[in-house]
Amino acid sequence: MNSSLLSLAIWVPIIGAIPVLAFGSERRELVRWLALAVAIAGFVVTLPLYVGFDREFVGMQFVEMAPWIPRFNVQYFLGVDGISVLFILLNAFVTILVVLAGWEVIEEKVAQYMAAFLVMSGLMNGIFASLDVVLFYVFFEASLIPMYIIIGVWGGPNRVYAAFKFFLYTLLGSLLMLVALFYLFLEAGGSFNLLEWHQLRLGLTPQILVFIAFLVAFAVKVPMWPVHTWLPDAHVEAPTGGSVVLAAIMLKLGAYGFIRFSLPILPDASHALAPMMIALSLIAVVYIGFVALVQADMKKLIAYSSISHMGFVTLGFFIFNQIGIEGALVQMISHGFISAAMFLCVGVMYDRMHSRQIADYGGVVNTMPKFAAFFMLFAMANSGLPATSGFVGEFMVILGAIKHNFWVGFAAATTLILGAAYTLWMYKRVVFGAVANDHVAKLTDIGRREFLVLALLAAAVLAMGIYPYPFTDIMHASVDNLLKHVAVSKL
Amino acid sequence: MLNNFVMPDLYPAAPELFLATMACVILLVDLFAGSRRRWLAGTLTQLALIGCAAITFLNYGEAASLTFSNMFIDDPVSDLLKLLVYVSVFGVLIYGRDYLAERDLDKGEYYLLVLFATLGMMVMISAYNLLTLYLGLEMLSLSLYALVAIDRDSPRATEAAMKYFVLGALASGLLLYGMSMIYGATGTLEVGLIAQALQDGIANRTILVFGLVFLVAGIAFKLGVVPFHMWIPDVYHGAPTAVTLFIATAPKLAAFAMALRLLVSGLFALADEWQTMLMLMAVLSIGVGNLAAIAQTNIKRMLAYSGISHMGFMLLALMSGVAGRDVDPMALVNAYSSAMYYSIAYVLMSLGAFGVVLLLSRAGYEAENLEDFKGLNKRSPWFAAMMMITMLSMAGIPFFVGFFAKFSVLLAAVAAEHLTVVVIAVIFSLIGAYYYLRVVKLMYFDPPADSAPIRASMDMRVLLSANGLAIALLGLFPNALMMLCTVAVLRSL
Amino acid sequence: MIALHHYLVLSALLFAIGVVGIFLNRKNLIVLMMAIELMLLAVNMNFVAFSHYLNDLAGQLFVFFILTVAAAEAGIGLAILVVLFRNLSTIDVDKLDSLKG
Amino acid sequence: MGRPGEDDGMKTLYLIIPFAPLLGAIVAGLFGKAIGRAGAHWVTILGVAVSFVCSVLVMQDVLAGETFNGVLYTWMEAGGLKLEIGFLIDQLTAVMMIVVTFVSLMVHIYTIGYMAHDEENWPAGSLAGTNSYQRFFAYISLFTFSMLMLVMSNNFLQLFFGWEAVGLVSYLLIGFWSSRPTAIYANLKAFLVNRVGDFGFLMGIGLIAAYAGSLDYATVFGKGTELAAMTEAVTGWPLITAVCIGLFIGAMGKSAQFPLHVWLPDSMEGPTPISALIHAATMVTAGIFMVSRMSPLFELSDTALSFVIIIGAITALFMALIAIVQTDIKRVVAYSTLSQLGYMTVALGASAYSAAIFHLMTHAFFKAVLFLGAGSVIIAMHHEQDMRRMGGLRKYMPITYLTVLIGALANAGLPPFAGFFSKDSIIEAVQLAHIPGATFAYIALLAGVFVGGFYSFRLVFFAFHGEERFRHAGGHHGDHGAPGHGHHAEPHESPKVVTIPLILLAIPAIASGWVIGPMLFGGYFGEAIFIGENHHALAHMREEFHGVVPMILHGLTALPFWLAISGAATAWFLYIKRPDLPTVIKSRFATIAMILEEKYGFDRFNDWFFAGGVRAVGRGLWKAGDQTIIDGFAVNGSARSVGRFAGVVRLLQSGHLYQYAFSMILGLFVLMTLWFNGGVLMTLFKPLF
Amino acid sequence: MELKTVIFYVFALIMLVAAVRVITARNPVHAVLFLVLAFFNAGGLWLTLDAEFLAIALVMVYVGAVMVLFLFVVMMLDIDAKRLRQGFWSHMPLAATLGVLMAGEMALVLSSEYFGSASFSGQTMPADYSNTKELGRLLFTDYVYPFELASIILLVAIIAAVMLTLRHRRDVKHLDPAKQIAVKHTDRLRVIQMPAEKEEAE
Repeated sequence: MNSSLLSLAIWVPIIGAIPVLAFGSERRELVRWLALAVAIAGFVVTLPLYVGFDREFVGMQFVEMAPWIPRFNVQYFLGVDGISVLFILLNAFVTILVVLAGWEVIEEKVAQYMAAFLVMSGLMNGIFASLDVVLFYVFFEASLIPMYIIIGVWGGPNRVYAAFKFFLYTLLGSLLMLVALFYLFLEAGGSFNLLEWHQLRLGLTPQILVFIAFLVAFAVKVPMWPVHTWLPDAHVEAPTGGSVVLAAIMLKLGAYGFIRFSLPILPDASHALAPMMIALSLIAVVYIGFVALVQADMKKLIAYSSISHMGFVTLGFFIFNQIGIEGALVQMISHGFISAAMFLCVGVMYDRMHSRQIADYGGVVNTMPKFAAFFMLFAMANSGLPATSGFVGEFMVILGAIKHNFWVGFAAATTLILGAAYTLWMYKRVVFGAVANDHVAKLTDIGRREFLVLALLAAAVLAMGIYPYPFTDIMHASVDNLLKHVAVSKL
Repeated sequence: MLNNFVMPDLYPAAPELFLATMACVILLVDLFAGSRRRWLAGTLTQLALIGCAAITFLNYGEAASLTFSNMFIDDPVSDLLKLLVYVSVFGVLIYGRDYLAERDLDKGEYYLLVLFATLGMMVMISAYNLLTLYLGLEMLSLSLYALVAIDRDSPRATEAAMKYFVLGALASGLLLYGMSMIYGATGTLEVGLIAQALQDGIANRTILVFGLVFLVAGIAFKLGVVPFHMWIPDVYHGAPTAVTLFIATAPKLAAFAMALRLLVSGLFALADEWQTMLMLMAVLSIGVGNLAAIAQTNIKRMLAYSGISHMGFMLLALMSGVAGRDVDPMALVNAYSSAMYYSIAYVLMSLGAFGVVLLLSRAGYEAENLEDFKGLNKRSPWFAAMMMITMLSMAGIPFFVGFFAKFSVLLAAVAAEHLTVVVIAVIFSLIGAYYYLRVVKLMYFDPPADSAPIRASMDMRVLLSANGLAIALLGLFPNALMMLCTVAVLRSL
Repeated sequence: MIALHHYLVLSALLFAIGVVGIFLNRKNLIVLMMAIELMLLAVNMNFVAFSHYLNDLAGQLFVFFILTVAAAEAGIGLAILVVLFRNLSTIDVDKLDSLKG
Repeated sequence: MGRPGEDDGMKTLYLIIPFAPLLGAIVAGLFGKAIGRAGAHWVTILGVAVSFVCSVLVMQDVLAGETFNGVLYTWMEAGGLKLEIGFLIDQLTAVMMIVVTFVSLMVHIYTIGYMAHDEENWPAGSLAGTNSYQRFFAYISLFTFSMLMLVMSNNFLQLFFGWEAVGLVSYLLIGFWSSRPTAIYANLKAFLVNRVGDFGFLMGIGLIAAYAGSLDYATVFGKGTELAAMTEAVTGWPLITAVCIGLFIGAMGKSAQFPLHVWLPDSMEGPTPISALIHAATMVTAGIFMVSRMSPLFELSDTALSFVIIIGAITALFMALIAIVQTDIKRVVAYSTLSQLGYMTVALGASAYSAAIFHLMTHAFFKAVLFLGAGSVIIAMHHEQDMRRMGGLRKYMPITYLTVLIGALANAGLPPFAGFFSKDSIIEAVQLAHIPGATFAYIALLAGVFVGGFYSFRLVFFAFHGEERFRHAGGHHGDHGAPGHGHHAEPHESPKVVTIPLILLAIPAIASGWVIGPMLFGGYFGEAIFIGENHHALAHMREEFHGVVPMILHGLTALPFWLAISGAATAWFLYIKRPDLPTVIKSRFATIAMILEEKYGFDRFNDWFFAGGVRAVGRGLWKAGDQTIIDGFAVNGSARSVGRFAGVVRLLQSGHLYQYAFSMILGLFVLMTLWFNGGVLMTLFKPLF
Repeated sequence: MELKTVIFYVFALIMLVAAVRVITARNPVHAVLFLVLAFFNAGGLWLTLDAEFLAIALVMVYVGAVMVLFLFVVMMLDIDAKRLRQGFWSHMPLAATLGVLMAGEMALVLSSEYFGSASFSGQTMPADYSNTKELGRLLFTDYVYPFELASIILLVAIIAAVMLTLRHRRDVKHLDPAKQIAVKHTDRLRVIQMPAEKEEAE
C-alpha cells in the first residue's frame, strides 16, 4: 500500500500554520477562520485512514518510506496499525475542538496561539505515525516546544514555573531514552527501523537497562507515579486549549511509547518488571485518587484524575492479556475525549469567572443549566459510568486485571469509588447548591460555539460508551500480534 | 645549493595568498581613503572573503595535496572548514557593522585584523607542520588580542584583552613546550612524519605522552574547555559584542582543525592516552559550562559558558574514535565527522545568538543583559522566533541543527561504549536546557521592558533570518552537511 | 660530559620558574609578561638542544620563528598594557577583576 | 431456556418496551422547552404506557410458555470475551417488566399533580427551575428505560449498565432540587454508597469473566458446576462463593442492605414520586431481582446464602426499629422499605427466590401506595413532612387516608392484603430453611413483624388521626427551604392526577397477593429460577399450600399475624389512647431512643471514618507525598541544589588573572601527574571509564 | 670535568638564579635587568650547542630590542613598586610547592635514559660549517612559507600596536605643515568695519 495520507496528516496542520502566522495577530477574525479551516482539513485527511483501514491485515498500513538521513540510515518511515491509527484521528479531532475553544477567549497573539496548536497537532500525528525511531524521537521532543510556549505565553500566574517544570521533566526522560536508542541502534547493526528492532535479540540485563531508560521517558510523559508532579502544575497554568491537548493527546505519547517500544522490543524485561509497573500503576490509581479528592482547584483535580486514569492504561499494558491491552488503548482514547471535555468545561467557567477555585463557585446550575448538563455528562463519564466511554476502558482493564491477579483488579477497581467521589464531590460543590455569590449569579450560559464543542465531545463520549465495537475492532489484529510477539522470549 | 630549490606549488595555497594580498591592498586603500570612505575597507573585506570562497570552492579537492615542503596541506577537510570560516566571518562582518559604526570602531584596522585573523585560521586549518600550525595560531591570537582591545577607552575591553593576552601567551608557551617534546622524540616537525615515526616505534612513549599533555593543554585552551576555559567568560563579556561574535565562531573551527591535525593525523598512536584526557576535560566542560551558565545574568557570559559546554560535547565525539587493536575506520570517520559537524553547528548557532544580541544593541546601549530580551516577541516576533530557534537548537531540541549535532556526537560516544560519560553529558545538557529556555521565557512570556523599535540594516535582517532558517532547515534536512563532513573526513584521513 | 637531558632539565626548571612566576605574581602585569618570556626561553632552549643532538636544523629554525613571534607578541602585549594603564591607571593584577562570575 | 430463532416480530416488541420510555425521555429532556409542560408529560406518559401495554403482551406470551434469549448487538469483543447487548425474556423478567412499567406509569401520572407547582421549589431566578417540570419527566422516563434494560438483560454487562444507569437517575432525582444542601448531600451519598456496592459487583463480574470466559447468563449458568469446583487462583477462595458474595455486595448497595443502607433514608430528599418509584418500588429491588436471576450461582454456595440471609435479617429487624422513632413521614416509609427489603433478602438466602420476587412485587405496589399517599399528604401540607405537625387529616383527605391505610395494612402483613401473602411465605420459608443463620433470621423476622405492625399504624394514627396539630404549628415551617407558601390553608384532598394513581395502585396492593398460588407454587417461574437440591423450603411449602383462602385462615392462627396485630394495637394505644406516653417512654429509655434516632451511629461513623478519613489520607498524601517529598525534595530540591551549585561554580571564575593561570597550570599538572611516566597512574584509573 | 661542562653549569646556574630573581625582584626595573641577564646566559648556553646565529640573535635582537621595550614601558608607566609587592610572600608556599612538584616531575621524565648520552650524542660540525648560512638557506627555501607568515605576524603586531596606542590628543599643540602651506590670506586677516568715532555714551 502506498499513499501519502500519513504525510498529509502530519504536514497539513504544520504547513497550514505558516499562513496563520503570516497573517499576524492583527486580523484576528481571519486568522481564526483560517486556523479552523486548517484544523478541519487536518481532520478530513485522517478520515480515510479509518475508512480505508484493513482490519484483517496485521502489519503496518499506509506505509511511506523515503530516505531522510542516509548518513545514519534514518528514514522517513511512516505507517500505522490498529494501535496507532485511532490516535491520529483523535488528535485531529481534538485540534478542531481546541481551535474552537480558543476562539474568543484568546485575544492576544491569536495567530501564534493557533499556529502553536496546529504545529503541535502535526507533530503529534508524526509521533503516532513514525516507524523510524529517530523520526519518532524528533517528533516526540519537538512537540515539547509548542506546548512550552502555549503554557508560558497564555498560561496562568505561575505559568513560568509550570512551563519549565513541564519541559525539563519531560526532557529528562527523553534524553535518557535517546541513549537507549543509540544502544539499540548499534545492537541492530545500524538500523533505526522500529520494525527491525522488534526482531532484535537482547540479553536480559541490557533489556532491563534499556527498559528503565524507556521507562523514565515514557513514565514522565504518561505520567506515572512518582514522576507525575509536573502535570498538575502544567494543567493548572496552561490555557484551556493547552490543557485539552496535554491531557487528550500528550499524555498518550508515553503510553504509546510503552506499547510501541518497551513491550515488543523488550518482552523479557517487560515481563520481569511487570510487577513493578503494575505496582506503580496501582499507586497511581489509588494514591492519586486520594490526592485528587482534596484538591481545591478544579483543574488540579482533573489533572490528578488524569493521572489516575492513565494509571489504568499502564496497568492494562502490563497485565499482558488482550482485554487488558485493548482496554488500555480504549481508555487512552476515551480519556482523550473525557479529559478534553472536563478541561473545556472548567475553561468555560474560567473564561467567565477567572477563577478555578472550587470555593469560588456554587450553584452554577442555576445560571448555566445547559452547561451543567454537559458537565454532568462528562463528570459521570469521568467517574466511569457505563454507557459513557469512561466505563469501557476501565471495565476492560479491570476484567483483564482480575484475570491476571485478583488483588490487582481489586485495587484497580477502587477507582470506581474514588473516581466517583472526587468528580462528583467537585461537581456538587461547583454546580449544585444555591447560587454562591454575585459572580455566579451573573454567569451566562454557554453560547453556540461552546455548545458545539461540548456537544461534539458528548456525542463522542456517548457513542464510544454505547457502541465501542468499532473502536476495539480495529485494534484486534494488531494487539493480537503484539501479544504473540511479547509472549516469545528474546533471550 | 640553492639551485636544487624547486618553486613550490602555489595553487593549493591560492586562497591564503589571495587573502594576504587583499589584506595589503585594503591596508593601503584604507590609508588613503580617509574617514569618509570608510565603507571601502568593509566592502573590500567582504569581497576578499567572497573571492577566497570562490577560489576555495574551485579548489575543493578530492584528496589531499601538500606543498611548501609539506608544510601546507589542502584536503577536503581544510577546504570545507575554510569555506565555513569565510561564511562565519562574512556574517560577523555584517552583524557587527552597525554596532561598530555606532561606537566609531569600524576603522580600517578592524577589518584588517579580522582579515589577518581569518588568514591565521586558514593557516592553522591547512597546517601540516608544527611550525606553520604555531604561526597560524599566533597570527590568529595576536589579531584577536588586538581586536578585543579595539575599544581603547573601555576599561572592560582592555581588561579582557589583557587577560586574554596573558593566558593566551601562557597557553602558547605550553603548546610550544609540547611541540618541542614531540620534536625531540620524533626528530621531525611534519605531522605526517611524526605519525610515521610513532608507527615505526622509534620514539619513546614516555616522552611522547609527556609532550602530549602539553599539546593537549594548548589545544584545550584554544577550544576553551575546562580547566583551560577561564579566559572565555571574561573575554566574551569584556570584548565589544561584535568581536565576541568573532571570537565565538570561526576560531572554534580552526581550533577543531588544530586538534584534528595534531591528535588524529599526528599522534593517533597515542589515541588511548589523549582520548582519556579529552574525556576528562569533556565531562568537566559539560558540567562546569552548564552549571555556571545557569547563574549568569549577562547573555554574553551565558553564551560563553554555553560555548564551553558545547566544546565539551565536541570533545566527546573527538575522543570517541575507537582506538586500539581493531580499529574500525568507519567508527573513526563517524567520530571525527561528528565532531566536525558539531563544531560547524555550534558556529552557526553562535552566530545566530550573538547576531540577535547585536541586533538589539544600539548606540550607547548594550543589549547584553538577559533582562534586555524581555518581551522581544512583542517587539519583533520574527527575530524572537530566530532567537528561539537558536536557543532551542543549542539546547539540542529537534528539529534544529543542534539536535542532530548532539545526536551524532552521542551516537559516536555510545558506539565507543562511553556510556557513563554519555549519561553524565545527557544529564548536564538537561540542566543546560534550563538556561536556554530561560531566554525563550524572557522573550515570550515576559512583557517588554523596552519598546524601542528594532533598527537594523536590510542585509543584517536578511542574513540573520537566513541564519535562523539555516539552523532550522539543517535540522530538517541534516543529511547533506553530515555527508559533506563525513566524506571530507573520509578522504582526508 | 653534558648530555641532552642536562639541557632539558635546565629548561624544565626554567619553564617551571616561569610558570610559578605567572601565578605567584599578583601585582605587576609586566613581571607576568616577563615570566612568559622565561617560559618561551625554556622552550627555545629545548628546541636548540634537540636541534643540536638530532643534528637537524628544523629546531633552530623553530626558535628563530619563536623569537620573531615573541617579539610581536611582546609588542602587542605591551601596547595593551599601555592602553590598560591609561584606562585604569594601574597595572595591578589584583585590580583586574571587574569581569568575573 | 434460550431458544434462538424466535420470530422477528417479537423482537420488535421487546425493543419497544425499553426504548419507548427512552424516546420519551430524550424528547422531554432535550426539547422540553419547545414542547412545553403538557408536551413533556404526555410524551413520557405515552412512552411508558406503550411500554406497559407491551409488557402485558409479553406477559401473555410468557404465560403461554414463550421465552426469549437473543442478542441485540455486539457491544465489544476482546481477547476471546464477547460482550453483547441482548434480551432475556422469561417469567422473572416478565414480572419485573409489569411491575416496573405499571408503577412507573402510575408515578408519571401522579407526578403531573405533584410537580405542578415545582417552580416554587426553586430559588427565584434559577434557570435550572425553568424547565424542571419537563426535566423531571425526562428523568423518570429515563429511569424506566434503565430499569427495563436492567431486568431484560441477558448478560452481566448489560445488567451492570442498567445497574449503574438507574443509580445515575437516582442520583439526579435525589438531587433534583439542587439548591437544597441536604438534597445534594444525599444524592452524592447515595451515589458513593452505591459505588461501594458496585465495587463488589464488579469484582463478581470480573471473576466470572475471568473464569467462565463469558458474561452471558446462559453460558455462565451452564458452567455453574464447573465453576463450583474451582478456587480463585491467587486468594484460594472457593470461586463460586467469592463470585456470589461479590455480586451480593452489589445488591447490598442497590437494595440498601445493612451496612450499605445509609443512603436510602437520605434519598427521601428527592421529590416523592421518585421515592415511590425508585426508592421503594423498583430500583432498590434490583438487587433482589439480580440475586434471583443469579440463583443458579447462589444455589451452589451455601456460604454465600448464609451471608445473604444474615445480612437480610439484620436489615429487616434493625431498620424497622429505626422507623419507630422517625417523625418525618417519608422517612418512616423509607425505613419500612429498608425493613421490607431485608425480608426479601432473607427470602433469597432461604432459597425462596420466588417468594422474594413475590414480595418484591407486592411490596412495589403497597409501598408505592404508601409513598404516593405520603406525597399526597405532603402536597396537602404544603411540603410539610413532619408528622408532628399533622394529625387528623382523615377527614380532609379521605381517599388518601384510605389508600394509605391499605398500604399500611399490607405493609404490616395483615390478611388479606398483598403483603400478608408474601411476607408470610417468606417467614415460612425461613422457618423451613436449614442453612446456617436461618434460625437467627427467623427470629429476627418475627420480631420485625411486630415492629412492622407498630410503625405502620403509628404512621397512620400519627398523620390521620388524633389532634389536628398543623393548626398551631405556624412559623415553624419551611425546613426544606421551599419558598412560596407563607401561610397554611386548610388541608384538602389532592387533585385527581394524584388520587387516581393512588387508587389504581391500591388495587394491586390489596389483590396482588392472591396470585401467590400460581406464582409461588404453580411453577410459574419455571427454569427462570434454579433451586438447589438440598434447598427445599419452598417445595415443602408447596406441599402444604392448598389455596389462598386456606392460607389466610391458617395465617390468622399463626404467630406472625398476632404479632402484627399486637404491633398495630400498641400503636393505637400509644398514639390514640395515650398520646402522652411516647414522650414518657422516650425519656425513660433515653439511651435506646438516642441509639435509634442516631440510626445506630452509622452516619456519624461514616462521616467521620470514611468521608473524613479519606480526606485526611488524601490531604496527607498530597501534602506529604506530592508537595513535600516529590516536589519539594526531589524536584525543586534538585533544582535548588543545582542552582546553589551553579553559584559555587560561578565563584571559581573569580576575575583574578593569577587564579585563571593557576587553574590552567593545575589542570596541566593534574594531567601530567596522571600520565606521569607514560600513564602509570592512568592505568589505575582506566577501569573507571 | 671538561671545560664545556664547567661552562654549562656556570651559565645554567647564573641563568636560573637570574630567572628566580626575575619573578621575585621588588623593583620591575630590576626584574627586566635580571631577565636580560638570563637571556645573556641562555645565549651562552646556545653557543655550546653550536647555535651561533641564534645565540647572537637572541642577544642582539631580543635583548637589544624586546627587552629594551620592556624597560621602556616599565619606566614610562610610573608604578609604585612598594605597593605592588604587597602580599607576595603569602602566596609563595603554594606557588613554590606546585612549582617544585612540576619541575620535579618534568625533570624526572626528561632525565630518563631516553634522552641520555647513549641515545643522543651531539654531532661535531666540519670546520667550514656555517650555522648562519645553513639557516639562511633553509629559511629561504624550505621555510619560505613560515617566513612569509612571520612577516605577516609582524605586520599584524605593527598594526595592532599602532592602533592601540596611537591617538590624536586634542590637548597637545602641534603644527600641521600641510595646513600651514594651504592657508589663505582671508583666513589670516579679518577686516572689521568699524565706525570712525566712538559713539556718545548715553
